[in-house]
Amino acid sequence: QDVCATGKTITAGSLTVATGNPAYFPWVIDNDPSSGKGFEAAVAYEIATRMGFAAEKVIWTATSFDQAIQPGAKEFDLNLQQYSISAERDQTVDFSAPYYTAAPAVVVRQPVVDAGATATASSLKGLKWGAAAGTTALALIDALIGPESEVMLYDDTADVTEAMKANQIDATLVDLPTALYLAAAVLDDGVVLGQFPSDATGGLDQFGAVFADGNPLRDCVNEAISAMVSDGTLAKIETEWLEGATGVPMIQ
Amino acid sequence: MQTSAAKNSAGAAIGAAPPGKSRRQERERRLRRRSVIVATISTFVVLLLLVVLIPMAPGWEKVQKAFFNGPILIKVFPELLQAFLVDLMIFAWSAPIIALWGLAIALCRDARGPALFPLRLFAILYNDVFRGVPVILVVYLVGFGIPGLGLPRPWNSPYLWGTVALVLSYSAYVAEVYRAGIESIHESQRSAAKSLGLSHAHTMRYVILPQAIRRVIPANMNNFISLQKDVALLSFIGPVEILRQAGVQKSLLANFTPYLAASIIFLAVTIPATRFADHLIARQNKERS
Amino acid sequence: MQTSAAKNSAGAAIGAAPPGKSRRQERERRLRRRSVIVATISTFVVLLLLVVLIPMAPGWEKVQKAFFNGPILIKVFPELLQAFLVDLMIFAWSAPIIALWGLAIALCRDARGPALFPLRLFAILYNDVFRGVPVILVVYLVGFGIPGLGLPRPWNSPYLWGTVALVLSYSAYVAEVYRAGIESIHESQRSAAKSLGLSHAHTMRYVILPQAIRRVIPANMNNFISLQKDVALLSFIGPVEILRQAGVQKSLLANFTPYLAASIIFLAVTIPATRFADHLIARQNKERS
Amino acid sequence: MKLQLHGIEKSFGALKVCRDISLGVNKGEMVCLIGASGSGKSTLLRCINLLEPIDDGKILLDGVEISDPDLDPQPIRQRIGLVFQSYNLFPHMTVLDNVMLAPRLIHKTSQAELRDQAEALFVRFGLTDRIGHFPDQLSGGQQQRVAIIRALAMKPEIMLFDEVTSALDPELVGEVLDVVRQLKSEGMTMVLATHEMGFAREAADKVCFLEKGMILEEGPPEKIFAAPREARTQEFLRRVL
Amino acid sequence: MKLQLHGIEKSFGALKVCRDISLGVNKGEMVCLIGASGSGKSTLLRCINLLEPIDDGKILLDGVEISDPDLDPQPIRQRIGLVFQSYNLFPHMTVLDNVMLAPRLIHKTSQAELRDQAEALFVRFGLTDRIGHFPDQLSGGQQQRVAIIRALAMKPEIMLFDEVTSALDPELVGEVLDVVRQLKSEGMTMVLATHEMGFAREAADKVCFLEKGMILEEGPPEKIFAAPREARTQEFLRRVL
Ligand SMILES: Nc1ncnc2c1ncn2[C@@H]1O[C@H](COP(=O)(O)OP(=O)(O)OP(=O)(O)O)[C@@H](O)[C@H]1O
Ligand SMILES: Nc1ncnc2c1ncn2[C@@H]1O[C@H](COP(=O)(O)OP(=O)(O)OP(=O)(O)O)[C@@H](O)[C@H]1O
Ligand SMILES: [Mg+2]
Ligand SMILES: [Mg+2]
Repeated sequence: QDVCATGKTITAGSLTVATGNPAYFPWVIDNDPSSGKGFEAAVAYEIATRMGFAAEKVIWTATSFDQAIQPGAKEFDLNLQQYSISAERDQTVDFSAPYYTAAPAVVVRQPVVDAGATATASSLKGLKWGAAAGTTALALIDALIGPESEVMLYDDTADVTEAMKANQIDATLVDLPTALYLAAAVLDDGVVLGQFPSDATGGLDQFGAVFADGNPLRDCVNEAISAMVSDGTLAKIETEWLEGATGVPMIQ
Repeated sequence: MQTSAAKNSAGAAIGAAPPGKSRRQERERRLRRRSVIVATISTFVVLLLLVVLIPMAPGWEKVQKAFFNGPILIKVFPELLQAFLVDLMIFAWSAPIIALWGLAIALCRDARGPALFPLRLFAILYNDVFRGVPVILVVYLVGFGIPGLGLPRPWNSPYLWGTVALVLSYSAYVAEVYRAGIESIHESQRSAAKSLGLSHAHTMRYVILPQAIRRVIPANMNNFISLQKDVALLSFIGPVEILRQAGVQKSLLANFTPYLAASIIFLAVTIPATRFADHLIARQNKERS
Repeated sequence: MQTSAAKNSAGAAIGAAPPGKSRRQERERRLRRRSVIVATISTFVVLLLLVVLIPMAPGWEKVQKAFFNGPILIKVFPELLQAFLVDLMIFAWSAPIIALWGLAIALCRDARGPALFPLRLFAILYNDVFRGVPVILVVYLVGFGIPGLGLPRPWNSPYLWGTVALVLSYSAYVAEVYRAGIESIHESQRSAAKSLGLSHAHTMRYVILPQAIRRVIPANMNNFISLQKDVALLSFIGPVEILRQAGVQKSLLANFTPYLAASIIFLAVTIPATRFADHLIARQNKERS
Repeated sequence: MKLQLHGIEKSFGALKVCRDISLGVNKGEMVCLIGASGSGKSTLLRCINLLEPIDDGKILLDGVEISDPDLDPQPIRQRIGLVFQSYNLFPHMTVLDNVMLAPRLIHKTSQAELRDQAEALFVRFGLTDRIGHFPDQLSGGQQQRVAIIRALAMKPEIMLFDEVTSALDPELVGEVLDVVRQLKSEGMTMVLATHEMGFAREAADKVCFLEKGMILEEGPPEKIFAAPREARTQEFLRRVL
Repeated sequence: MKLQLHGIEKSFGALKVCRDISLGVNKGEMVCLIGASGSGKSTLLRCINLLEPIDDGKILLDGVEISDPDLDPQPIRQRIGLVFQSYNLFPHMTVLDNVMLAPRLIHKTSQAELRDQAEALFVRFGLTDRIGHFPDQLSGGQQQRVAIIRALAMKPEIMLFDEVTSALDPELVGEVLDVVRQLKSEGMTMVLATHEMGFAREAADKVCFLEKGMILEEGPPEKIFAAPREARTQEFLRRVL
């Protein structure tokens, strides 16, 4: 075991990694992170290996989205759940260096497209929007789109898609890989209408692992991530698990 | 029982209280003064201890910053108040529907004659099911499930189906309260109406229901106070009412003061309402004994 | 009032019923048979209509697939049952704490003497606050907020603080029920105890409380049935109990049947409990009148 | 004969409350039922009013059987007035509405006419000034008089009284008994269950002593009170007089 | 003199219920309070037992003032027995526990001795076979006798009875009055509020007629019942006798 992580984990000798409950494709395949399949699962094992934890020393746990960003002591060492890094959150919890940069993308259902929705700012304004509360999506929707009607808020992405299926909302804003997954697998007739350029988001599109505030383990993880970036491992994992974003139009 | 007429005349015959204070009155004034002093002092001491001791506890500053953050309170209050209007609106249209539908269920439950047995059965099942399932589960099932079947807008609104969920759950409770009211009317009232030759329907309409409904007003008030609080559960299916708004603010500010602010807003409505209901119940209990 | 002793002796003196059926009995048998037939037929017809007509509605298949999906039901049931054990566990340790703490609050509320005024004030404020704020808000505030202050493990467990939240909310309701029970004991019982020279504490302990607690058992049962359902609210702060488990399954399967399964599990517990409470209440009302 | 009972039987579960009760009441006659608590007086009156179905036997009113279980009891009950020990006024209505409720719902006469008839009854029994009050604003004796007026408003052919003075303070008993006396002088047929032995002795045409659901002894009051035949009757009278 | 009342005043809000009541009761004497409902009989008894604080006046027991508001009323109440119209037994305890509760909590005597004393009382008043029953398994008369035993178990020096027979069926009145007679013959000092004029006339040493909170007339029963002085007394007696 690497000296860096020694004595800094909540269970000595093991690394406790949290993910969503449930954890979604393509971040984790089949809600089973211990298989190492899925982008975040693979990243987690790679980080663990680099910090000197054997695969069987990685303990998985599930937390809700809100739960992980509460202040206070944590039940996990690090939490990978597509958390966007933001200055406000950084006051309560600590973030690792970003392990992925995602463009925000708009997901709708086919009937909305049939009704004339297009990937233009003016068309998007008129749609009925929904998002998961407690994510950065609401801020992004307000900043990037400025919808005309009230934004509906839900506990998590599952409830957002449920509301889309119920036709209660037209569109939601999520990171591109999630968008592709929702459109392909969760919604019968989902369409990724468009994506925003990463530079338009004010830096709200970078995912980092979450730590309890002041957790010294962060530096070890950051070390591992920067090593993964520099030797191209991260890019390799990305191409293995995340689809290319080709064909999704840019929204101006 | 003493009639009020007799009481009044007795009071009038006696006239005003005697001039000067009796020994008892003197002593009572003394006692009262003393107890006011003791109560004030002891309350003051306890409060002082709280105010002095609590901030000395380790971590108090952290607690204060996270829960009792003045600037945040002031900042979020107007928005939360705005969101609370959504709660009030939903309550305003749900409550009368629940009152009527609950009464209908209660009457079904009381339906006589074998041909109406399915009605009775329905009412029994209805009450069992909707009193047995947590409101939040009904909200999810009805609020997401039914619109998910492909209803066109605006018929799939979460406001609509959230309301339906509340109505389904709460009318079961209200129906039980009505039924308890109907059963609490003494059999002798039915006997008296029957002995005059009134039909079952007339007895219900003119003799039993007017008394029963009046009698269960306090119990029903408690149901409606609960309803006012459970309106917040609709936030789980989309409407940005006060609970959701507080949650959003909490996430944004990473601070629990918005929840505290929401609690304060709820208390401003529920405390007077609960107090009033308690008062009605106490009066009723007194009358009964 | 007729004493049971007298009733028994009258009954015994009269002996067995006469042999053969009286005219009335004959007719009643006829009537009963007819109403059973009518009830059976009408129920049957209604059920038949439901079974035949509902599936003919457009979208029925969709509804069936989304809500009443047999294979999914069978698949998720064991996991949900497993998760329900968490609910039962939380309930099992919360309920006795609530019962005791609620009684303590009720007694504070009843404390006499000016020096105890702060205690009385505390009980009043406590009840007002925790009856006024939605349980879910208390769960969020206490369950997320307090651990968020930086308590070390295991003192930040959501089970611990979720339980505290439930205890805070429900003990206020339970305390009010106890208080109503104490007040429902007729003043004459206090008079009788006082006239024998008993002190206030003795009167409470030996005369009032034993009667009051027994009398409010049904009302308290209703509180505990609500508690059993509100345990599900702890899912919002982490514990994977039945509601969260159903939500997870719903997300994974994109189907509402897990919620239905959860409802069925709740009903299996709450219907018998509610029925029993209703039965106790009905018996009590009968005794009272 | 106005009212005839033939072999009335009535049980509550295993408890037999009326046992082979036969009794005739002539027009304008007043019959008093006396007996210990639980002897079945109230139950018998409720059976006559069809509030309780009888198990066996027959009840005839003007020679027509009214106890036939296939008959609709409503119109029959309208012909028989019943006044209860506990008044049983409807507390949510004024005294006048109490009296007018049943006539208004059942008789198709005009509102004004019904009101006149009701007011006439209030005048007759000296309660004119209480007409707009609610029952709990009246004394017990006044409430009981209103209950009698309410029964009379349906123009019954026979009146049944079930211990109408038992719930009253001793001082108020007289005013209610005066009403009963007045009805008797007007020729009303009446059956009374009562504990007021003095009144029974003075006013009744016939007294029946009930014991465990049976009429143990009946006859004119002079005979029953002066020379009771049965040992049980003697014992009862010794205790209560 | 055992008990002395001097100018007792008592109001409930604006309603004055006792007005300048003075009364003396000698040892072994039995005083009956009569008067219409609401005349203040119960309130006066409750005042003597210190259940209601008096507004003015003095109550002396064996010449010592017990109405001093600074005294602890508990030990004084133990010396005065009070029996209520509605028995007020504790329904959740057996009859024996009802009787033994107060002695057990207050007297420091041994458990066995207290039980013997209680059982002796049950024997004395013929209730031995009911000792393990609950109050609602007893008839009204039996319950009232238990209530009297419960008061006697505290070995009071004076007994107050508040219409102890009013809630009883006429047939059960006798057995309770017999108990009171027995107590009198044993020399107990007693004050009774009662509607049983026959009993008052026969057994009382002194009768007080209360009217609107005042003692309007008092004297030996022969005088009060045979030749009442006041018009109001005459009227009351005419009505209830
Ligand atoms: N609805 C009922 N169900 C069961 N038992 C009943 C019912 N009504 C009356 N009884 C019983 O029938 C018996 C006769 O009661 P009833 O009221 O007729 O007596 P009563 O002579 O009127 O007595 P009282 O003088 O107390 O009014 C009693 O033992 C009573 O308990
Ligand atoms: N606690 C109380 N608060 C207010 N008024 C009261 C209270 N107790 C009694 N009263 C009133 O005081 C008056 C006298 O009541 P009290 O019970 O002493 O009369 P009483 O002579 O015992 O009558 P009864 O024969 O009906 O028992 C009544 O008008 C009654 O309403
Ligand atoms: Mg009766
Ligand atoms: Mg009294």
